[in-house]
Amino acid sequence: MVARFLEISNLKALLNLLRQRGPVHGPLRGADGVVRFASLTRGVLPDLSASRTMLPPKKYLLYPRERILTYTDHEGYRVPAEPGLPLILFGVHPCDLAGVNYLDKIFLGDDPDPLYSARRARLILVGSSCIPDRFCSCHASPSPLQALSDLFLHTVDGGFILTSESACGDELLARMQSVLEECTMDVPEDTRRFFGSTDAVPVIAEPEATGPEWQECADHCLGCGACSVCCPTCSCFDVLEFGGLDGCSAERVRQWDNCLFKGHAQVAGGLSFRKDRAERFRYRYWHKYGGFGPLRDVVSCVGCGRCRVACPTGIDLRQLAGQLDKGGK
Amino acid sequence: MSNLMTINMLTRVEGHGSVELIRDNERVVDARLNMYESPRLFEALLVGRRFDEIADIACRICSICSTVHKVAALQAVEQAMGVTVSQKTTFMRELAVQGGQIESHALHIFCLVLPDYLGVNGFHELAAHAPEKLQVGLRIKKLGNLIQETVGGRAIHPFNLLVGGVGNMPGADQLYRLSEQLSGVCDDVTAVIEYICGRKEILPPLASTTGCAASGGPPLFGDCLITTDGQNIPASRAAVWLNEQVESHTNAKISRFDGNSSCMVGPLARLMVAMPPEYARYFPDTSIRSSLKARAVELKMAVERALLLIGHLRADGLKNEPPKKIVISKGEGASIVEAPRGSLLHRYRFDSHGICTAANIITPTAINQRTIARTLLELVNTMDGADYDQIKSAAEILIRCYDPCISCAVH
Amino acid sequence: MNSSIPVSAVISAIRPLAQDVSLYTLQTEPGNLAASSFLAGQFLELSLPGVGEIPVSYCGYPTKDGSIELCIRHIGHVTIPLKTSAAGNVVALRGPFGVGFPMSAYNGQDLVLIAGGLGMAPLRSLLLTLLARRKRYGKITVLYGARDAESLLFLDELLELQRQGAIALSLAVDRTDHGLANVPGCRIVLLPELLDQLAIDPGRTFAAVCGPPVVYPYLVSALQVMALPDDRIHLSLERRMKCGVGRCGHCAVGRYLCCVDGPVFSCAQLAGIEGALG
Amino acid sequence: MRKIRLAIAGLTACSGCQLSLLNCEDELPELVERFEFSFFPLACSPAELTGEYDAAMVEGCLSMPHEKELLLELRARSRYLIALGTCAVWGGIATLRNGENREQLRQLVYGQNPVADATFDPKSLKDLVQVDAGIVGCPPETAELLRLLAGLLRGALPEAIDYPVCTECNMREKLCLLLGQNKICLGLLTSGGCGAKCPSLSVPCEGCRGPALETNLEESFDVYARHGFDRLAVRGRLRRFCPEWLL
Ligand SMILES: Cc1cc2nc3c(=O)[nH]c(=O)nc-3n(C[C@H](O)[C@H](O)[C@H](O)COP(=O)(O)OP(=O)(O)OC[C@H]3O[C@@H](n4cnc5c(N)ncnc54)[C@H](O)[C@@H]3O)c2cc1C
Ligand code: SF4
Ligand code: SF4
Ligand code: SF4
Repeated sequence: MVARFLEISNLKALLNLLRQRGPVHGPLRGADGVVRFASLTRGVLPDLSASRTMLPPKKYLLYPRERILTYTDHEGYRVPAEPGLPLILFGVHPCDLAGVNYLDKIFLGDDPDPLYSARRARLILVGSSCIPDRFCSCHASPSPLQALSDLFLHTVDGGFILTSESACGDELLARMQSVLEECTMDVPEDTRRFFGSTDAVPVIAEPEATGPEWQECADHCLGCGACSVCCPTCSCFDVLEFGGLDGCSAERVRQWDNCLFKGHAQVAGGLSFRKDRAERFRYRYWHKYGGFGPLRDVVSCVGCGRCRVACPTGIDLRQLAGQLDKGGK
Repeated sequence: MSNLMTINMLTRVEGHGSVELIRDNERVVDARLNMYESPRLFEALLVGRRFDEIADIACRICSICSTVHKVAALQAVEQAMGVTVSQKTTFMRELAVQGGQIESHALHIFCLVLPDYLGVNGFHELAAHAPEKLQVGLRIKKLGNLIQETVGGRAIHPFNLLVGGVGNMPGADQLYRLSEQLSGVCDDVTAVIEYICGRKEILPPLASTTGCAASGGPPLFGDCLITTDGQNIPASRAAVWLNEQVESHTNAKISRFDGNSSCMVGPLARLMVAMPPEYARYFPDTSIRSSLKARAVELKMAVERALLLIGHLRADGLKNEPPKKIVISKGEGASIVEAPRGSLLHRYRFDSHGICTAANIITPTAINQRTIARTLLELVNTMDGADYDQIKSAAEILIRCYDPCISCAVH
Repeated sequence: MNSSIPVSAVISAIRPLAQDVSLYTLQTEPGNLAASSFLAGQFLELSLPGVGEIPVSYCGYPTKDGSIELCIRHIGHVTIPLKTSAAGNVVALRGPFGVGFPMSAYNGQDLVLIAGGLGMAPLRSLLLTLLARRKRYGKITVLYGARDAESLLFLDELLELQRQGAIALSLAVDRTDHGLANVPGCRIVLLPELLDQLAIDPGRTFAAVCGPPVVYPYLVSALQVMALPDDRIHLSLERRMKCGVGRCGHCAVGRYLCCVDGPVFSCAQLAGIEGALG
Repeated sequence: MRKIRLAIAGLTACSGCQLSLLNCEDELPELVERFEFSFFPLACSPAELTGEYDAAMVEGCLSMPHEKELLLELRARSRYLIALGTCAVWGGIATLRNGENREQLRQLVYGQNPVADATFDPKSLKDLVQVDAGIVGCPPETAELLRLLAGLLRGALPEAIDYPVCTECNMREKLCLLLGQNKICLGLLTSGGCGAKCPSLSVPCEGCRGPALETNLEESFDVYARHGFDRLAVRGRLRRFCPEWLL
């Protein structure tokens, strides 16, 4: 692992060098106080002290609503062209890196999703260390997911230690020699470089079929969808098809979905496999802490704390997990 | 022969209306415009609502005129609360109203009336018959909508216009694009005037009517009504002057003015009240058949005004500013804005909690009813020997000259 | 082929089977894998361009000429517009997806196929597969129930097979308006009651079940009463699906995903999963 | 391709849904090629009901006897009856004071004169006829309208939207006006599909698309209460577009 030191005053210069590779996006606080990943244009510095952005990096890989196929009578279904520009995402916290790792497991592999894989291939991830706040549970996550990045910034006094984590990272470091110094310090342990520490509590309770906890959560849930929209690993989607007015073309769109919505498990004729909200709530819990199908046993909650912050009624899945755990013992 | 001739379900006008012509032997002695649209009772719906809900509700009176309803309501509410809005807000509102003017006039000229001139039944046939004309019209219309969207958030029932200010200012890029596009249609709107003024008239000239329009503010705005016969009525007295009465054959109240006089509002009236010299030559005849010309002229004026306003807004800076704080107080306010079809009055009273206790809305089409009926009568009496279809067609064409908005009239 | 991109196919024939159910024959390129290499119980994603995409079970037997049989009920957003399509119209498909019936386990065994309503579609595919190598298997019994006699799909085919002695057949309907004269042996009973008259050797029998979710609990308990072990009961489940490849997140059953771990599951797999059987 | 025969009618309403169609300026020429605007009094003459229609698209609510007649007639003649906009689907703004004494309201406007006395409390279309599909919004989104029409070309109807405005607001990464600014935003309870049009410009959602497919009204009241709006205030707002909110 190559490590270099970046003086804080050189951050701007470093971003300029990065920009030679492509547009750089990072956390920015808007006038409304909301922190979002957004374009870091020349001279703009990212807000590296913010606890979390409103939406996670998934917005760059799976758009909230996007065209996944086009159709013409002539050509049949086609995947729309995806521009090949690289995008550098700067200042990504370890939990979010792990979130991307989870999405990779779903959308890459032997039979990759065309749009996701095209975007993922051009995404350069620059991680950064952070200090968890009271909503975070990254340090206690038993997830086997990894916080993989190309470069990683460890905040230290007076600047950052940059480590390269991939071949792409090596290349970037080489390019940025002019603003970096040899690193004499050790890479600090306590900068939460790695998501999921070893002292995590791996026991996640099996959700009992019934139980007051579920009903209580369900009673509070407004079904507003905020929790899954902001979740770095929620990737349920709905698919819609819209015909063109010409009668011979069409587009297929996928959009983020949420397992707490009534329609999520509803089939033709109105039959629903998860009619009441408590059932849906259990489903959400299962997905976060149990996993389905090929990703069974992969805890997908990366502990970023977003759903807790976003929920208008303060529902806390992590707390629920704790309660169930106690109940189970 | 029956003494009653009915034209059911008027087409290519907004809302539901019919006409009754009452004959005595060969002469038609009375013409009635029957606005059988169902009243939503807006003036009653508004009573009991908070001051900050009034404009959101009132704009639903009519979609084509929703922007002016919104602005008129906001101004009346603000007057009642004693708030003055910023220059920026005023520009935004004015721009939105001009956008509405462009949209409405383009819709009227190209989709609703041009078919009459070209002998077809509507835009659907225009598409085959005169596609280039329809295209031009739709492009201008779209631009009117784009203005309303940019300022108001959407083309119909704008939500970005609030009591005391605006929600979000448009971006510089949005305004730039707007002004580019507006500049792009300047030639088109000039050509529209030439085209419309060059058409052969379908209707005979009818007696001209006293015109009435708002005055005392920027174009389409004002604090009083003035008439071509020299009257000047301040907004606070306008309702009394307009003197709305209920008549049994129509669900829209009818302005009776004083006694039996009538007055016309709308594009032609506006030009008669204040004719820009460069357009005077188009109006040797100010009878109602010239109203289409007046709309064409106003279309151009609106485009020019919108460009100017965008310039002001850009010069003023587009930083968001919070709406003016409202100190709720008991009060009363009235406001007049020129809607595409003429003067529109909104008038409200609020109690000390800011709850509306009385609402009065007087719309241009309601004001025009007597004039419409009078000219209808005059028209059909010039048509000796005409059959039902001819009369029906001529009557519809005449009514379209007023571009009635029956939802507004009945509300 | 990327499983995300539907390939075009042409509807070559449409045969009405019952009210609102039709058999569609689709023609793809000869050798197309979606037509030639699937297992009974698997499904494909059928697209009606401009309208949408739905999961549909294979109803026929794999072919080399690229033809595919699907049995479709017209009930919703996609399937109703499909009703107005005609031979020659273009559709598109992706697949095959999911896990089919475990054919190798069936070697040398007796089979009881239990279908309710449209559940006949995948079971017909299974039946055709069994019949293609009839000698490998022992007794094949088909129990089939539907709303009324008019809704029994593929009745002629089934009666003919019964006549030939290839299968034993029992039929049940919920009600009848037109009598049951044309349907020899059909009774007005509930589907699970057909099991009452059946004798099986639980040690060498597999049951393959497909039907509306409501009947599953009854069928399964009836089979369990007959001492058939859970791992010898196979069920095809239906869930909302939007992708077919384990991504869209809609079709979970317990911790399985119906589209990749199923739709065919053994009862043993489903034991203890709340709501799995509807 | 055979043209799709349409009947487009307005009942008690502001014509906004019909105008939304005319606001599809870019698409109108193409629409004319695919659809026969057989009955569309707002924009096409003459206004005569003839033959059968592939679809009748009806704007507005019912509040007069003659509207009932027209609606029944359209239903009888059409394969699909589509409710256009919030008034048609839910009742809309005109229902604001349903349940109160209508005669008193009428007198407030018209005095003792017998004008318009045949009207009744406005109702949504489904109160009288079977409605095959609807699109909501006051006004509806033109994009949704165009999709509806494109669907009709293929015999398809739009799928119901199951998410609220909040979901879309969050997707657009906007500051929550209720939680963040204590504004009375109805996004929580309102059917999505508008792209959180209003909140995304910092204007609270007024609920113009009517209730979301599933809501948690009781809990929502609590949330509003925590941000300074009592039940009465919220109900007053909810009432604006849908009388059924108060059931
Ligand atoms: C593995 C599997 C095999 C199936 N095999 C057949 C078959 O052979 N023949 C047949 O007629 N039907 C079959 N179905 C059911 C068929 O998929 C639904 O009837 C169909 O999706 C209804 O779509 P719709 O758009 O017409 O209805 P809508 O009610 O409008 O459905 C809207 C959307 O919901 C989803 N959906 C609705 N119902 C179902 C459902 N039951 N299962 C999965 N997704 C659903 C679809 O994505 C659909 O596009 C099968 C379903 C599954 C899961
Ligand atoms: S199932 Fe629920 S928890 Fe899982 S990804 Fe989908 S929305 Fe998120
Ligand atoms: S602003 Fe409104 S729509 Fe957006 S999240 Fe908050 S309550 Fe929901
Ligand atoms: S945000 Fe609310 S009020 Fe605005 S368009 Fe959407 S549903 Fe209507």
